[in-house]
Amino acid sequence: MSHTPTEMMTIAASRLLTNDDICFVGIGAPSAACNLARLTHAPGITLIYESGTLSTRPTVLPLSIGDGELCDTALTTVPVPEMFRYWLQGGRITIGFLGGAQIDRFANLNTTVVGDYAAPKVRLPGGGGAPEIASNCGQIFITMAMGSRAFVEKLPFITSFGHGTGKGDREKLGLRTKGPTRVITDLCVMAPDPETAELSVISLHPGVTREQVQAGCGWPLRFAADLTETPAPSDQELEVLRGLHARTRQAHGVAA
Amino acid sequence: MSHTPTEMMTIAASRLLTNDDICFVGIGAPSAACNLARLTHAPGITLIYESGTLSTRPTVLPLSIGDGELCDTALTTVPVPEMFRYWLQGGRITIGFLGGAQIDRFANLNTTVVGDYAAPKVRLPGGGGAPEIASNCGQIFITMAMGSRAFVEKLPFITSFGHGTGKGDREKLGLRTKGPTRVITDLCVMAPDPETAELSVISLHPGVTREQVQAGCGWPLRFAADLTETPAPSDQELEVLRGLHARTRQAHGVAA
Amino acid sequence: MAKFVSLQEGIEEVLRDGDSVSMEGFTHLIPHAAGHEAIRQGRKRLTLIRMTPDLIYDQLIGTGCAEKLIFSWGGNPGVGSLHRLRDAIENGWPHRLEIEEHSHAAMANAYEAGAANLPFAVFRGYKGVDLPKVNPNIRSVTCPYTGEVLATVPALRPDAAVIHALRADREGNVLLEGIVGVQKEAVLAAKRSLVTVEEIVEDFGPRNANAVILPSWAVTAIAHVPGGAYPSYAHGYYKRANEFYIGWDKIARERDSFLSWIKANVLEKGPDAFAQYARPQRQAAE
Amino acid sequence: MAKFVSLQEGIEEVLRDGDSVSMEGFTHLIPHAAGHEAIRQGRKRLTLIRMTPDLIYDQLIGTGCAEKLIFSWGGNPGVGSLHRLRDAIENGWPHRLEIEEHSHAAMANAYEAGAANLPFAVFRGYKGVDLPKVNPNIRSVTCPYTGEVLATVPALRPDAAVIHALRADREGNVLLEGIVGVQKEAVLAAKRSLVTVEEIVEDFGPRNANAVILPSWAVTAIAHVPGGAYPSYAHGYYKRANEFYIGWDKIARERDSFLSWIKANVLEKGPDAFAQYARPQRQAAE
Repeated sequence: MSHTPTEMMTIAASRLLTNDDICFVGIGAPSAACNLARLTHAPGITLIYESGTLSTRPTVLPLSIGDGELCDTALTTVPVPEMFRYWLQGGRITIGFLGGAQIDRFANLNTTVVGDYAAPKVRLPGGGGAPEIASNCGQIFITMAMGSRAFVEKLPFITSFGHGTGKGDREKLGLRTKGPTRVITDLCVMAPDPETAELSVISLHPGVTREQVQAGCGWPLRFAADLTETPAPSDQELEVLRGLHARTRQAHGVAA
Repeated sequence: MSHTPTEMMTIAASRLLTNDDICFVGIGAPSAACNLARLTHAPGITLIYESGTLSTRPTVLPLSIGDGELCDTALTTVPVPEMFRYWLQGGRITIGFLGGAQIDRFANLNTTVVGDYAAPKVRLPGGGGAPEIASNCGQIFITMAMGSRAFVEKLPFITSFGHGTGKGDREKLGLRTKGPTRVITDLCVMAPDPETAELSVISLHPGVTREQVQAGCGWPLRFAADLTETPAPSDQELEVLRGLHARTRQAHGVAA
Repeated sequence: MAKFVSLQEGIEEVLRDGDSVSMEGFTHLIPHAAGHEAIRQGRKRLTLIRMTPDLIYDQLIGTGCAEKLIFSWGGNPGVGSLHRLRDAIENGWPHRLEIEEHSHAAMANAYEAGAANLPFAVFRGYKGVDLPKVNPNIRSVTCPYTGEVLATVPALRPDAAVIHALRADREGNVLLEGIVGVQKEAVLAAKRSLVTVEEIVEDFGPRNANAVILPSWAVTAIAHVPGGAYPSYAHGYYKRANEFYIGWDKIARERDSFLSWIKANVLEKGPDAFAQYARPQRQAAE
Repeated sequence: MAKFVSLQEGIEEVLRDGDSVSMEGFTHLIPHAAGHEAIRQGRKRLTLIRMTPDLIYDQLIGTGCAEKLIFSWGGNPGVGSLHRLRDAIENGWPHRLEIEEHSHAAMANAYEAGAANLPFAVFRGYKGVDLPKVNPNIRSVTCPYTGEVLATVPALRPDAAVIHALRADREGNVLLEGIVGVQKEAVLAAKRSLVTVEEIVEDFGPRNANAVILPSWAVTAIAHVPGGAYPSYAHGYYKRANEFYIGWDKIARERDSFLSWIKANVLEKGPDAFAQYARPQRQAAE
């Protein structure tokens, strides 16, 4: 079966998740990846949404972070202050899954403004849960489609801290969590270099060239010495993902 | 109907409560007084026990602060941290009802130790909820049977703050609540003097003399200029109180 | 004790010009009908507080009710931008909007501190990010035991809280269930509160011993507004109108289409307009 | 994920000599069977943490398991003294007991802070009282906004938490209901946790959307011990044995009668001894 770059991105992200993970899930691509993992190789994975739903098992993807479906299929639902205090800050989440409008080479994210904060060119929605997801989860996976306005040389605003200006910055701030360990895009998968913490491409999706990846990135990209090709989506992965999207469209009555 | 001094104490205390009060209730005499009020002149009174039971309406008196009866008849039951944070510290309680092992002339209470703290003669249970009940409720009622070992010249330990060393001490600590406004005993009712905050007797229970009250108190007692006699228990008050105690004995299978 | 009022009376009593107000609801139970009533009554100079200003605040901002916004995520969930919010921030239309921006963790902790009658909240947050550079209310304290420095935010203590809940009983106690968000904290943190409800029942009947209930004595006023959360939803009553959220993007994108919509759907309507979205719980359970 | 163990295995795995341990339960759901197992296994040098040390800690202290007690109210509720606790403090029997004393508000806040992974808790308390003079862990911070000085206590982060709950499901999720006390906070604040339960069920079935549940991944081990809270109680299962609490006063008053009771009822018995007090929920509802 053929597949779209977005499907490849979601599937590559889903493969990183295991049965033992406790995931704090953002809406959109992260939610699709986490639920795909749950419906394929990681049925025991625990999904948490910031609306307070613990161990939730939605049959369709939520349009918002607080859809009724998330509550109806949850083990239980807690108040939002408890979610942020006991569960996220409590250090019980192994993986935080984030998207973003912009990312830099050290996997810092911007979802706040383009331009000057006081007089923005584009006002984005803001941080929401992301700043503390980025600092309090065991590690962070980021999914974003590539493009030179998204993968930028310098962020106008740091909404969520990744690796700062390089290796050791997290430790200097007293952070004991790993921060971003993978960035899964529609073209490739990146990981911070063990020496510098700068993102480098570790696998190219099938048919994607180094040049295409570089064209979607605003800084000169590094490629890992042992660069591999991302395994193509299996038929089962694609079928389950498409089924999930079809159920979602039907449930919401819209293209979600 | 004749009555015992303890019955008079409970009934005199119950009369101070109104339909509009939100009471934080301690076990023992406070609990009897609050429930008597609820079953007589103040059916709309709101009772709260520190175990987390909000707006509870027990049909028998609890033996402990967390009896199942309190939960079964409550509007709802909240976790103990929430009880102390949102409800008590939140400033929503109009009346805190305390007992104590020892009291001084400024209505400070000791329930911690007799003798030296590090090598006590008698180790009492300790403060429990009392220190913050005393500071966070709108006003405090205290019920205690008199006796010269209970009403003492100087406390070995201040467990709960009343009026400190006199008028103005609460304000100096930044406390905006009234503190103890009534002490209801088996012989009389006391209130802090408006000028000095020292307790003075404002009414004697029927048949009780000034000398009897002084004999039960370790400091030279003041009597209010307009000293009155506490109205004797009505038949209805006594019947309801005795009925409550009878149901309680039957339910617990013991003299509670 | 809470008193029962009409929605119009409730907004008149609880929400005044110049107030700070939290209309909370985390996706679920957003008090849309009450927001419309505030617009109809022409409230001015409000400080709007909300973790996730969504359509309801887009509407209040676009109609000029707001002078300041305290928030942590301002978007149309799953759809995109809030165009009226952006137009106010980017272009000052209909007038300049002051903003105080936080993270979700900060806002949730600030409500919790407000409910607990504390002047500030302490939490592990804001490490390495830029928000503290543009928000002077983000400060720190040092742990008196470990020496660790932790972030602080001022407690939220709004003048008014406005929420939507499932049911009230005849005594004025209020029941919430499902995604309960920060609504209980918002009500307890506020000086005054208005709760709109789907149903008023004689009593709540058998229930979980730990049901999420606001006692009557913690609430100022209650108004019966069936469907009052639409296009948000009420657990067990009706579902989120996702198509409305998606459609809002087009309505709000232009000032004219926004104002026409407000005229037709808010100014020329009353609270009863929401009743068509309500479904009694028995039917909803089918 | 929580694993299912026998009570003996659970105490062996979760509770070690020298540990700090919270056996919590606020009148309701006190883990008596687990306390007995700790005595049988002869745990030593424990730091016992509990808001209301009652019979269970009187027994652990009297049998010499404890080196320190952190608490806020040490009595037999509605009855009087805990004689073994008093004998340890007043006379050093069976050996000296160090104490760290707080108020309930302080302990509740300290558990809450522990569950929230904070190093300390801030609250309005301890004004004008003597406890801060004898407890150096009671300190203060200054609000960075108002300048107000507030009390602090260190967060409680016990090595182990041991609680009793109503039910676990096959996945190891744990359900609490009724007076839930500080048990959830104690488990979340602790490094390791053991939960004894009345029943293990296939799944919890229909329930309130906001039921108090500890997910399997937040619990270390679960042991099925019906009746394990006796003489405390389990909401919907069996009632508090008030007569036992009253009778304990006489048993614990003298060292000899206490030791005889421990020998006959703890050392020579096993977890099964509690089963006689258990009633399945259906019967209890009659």
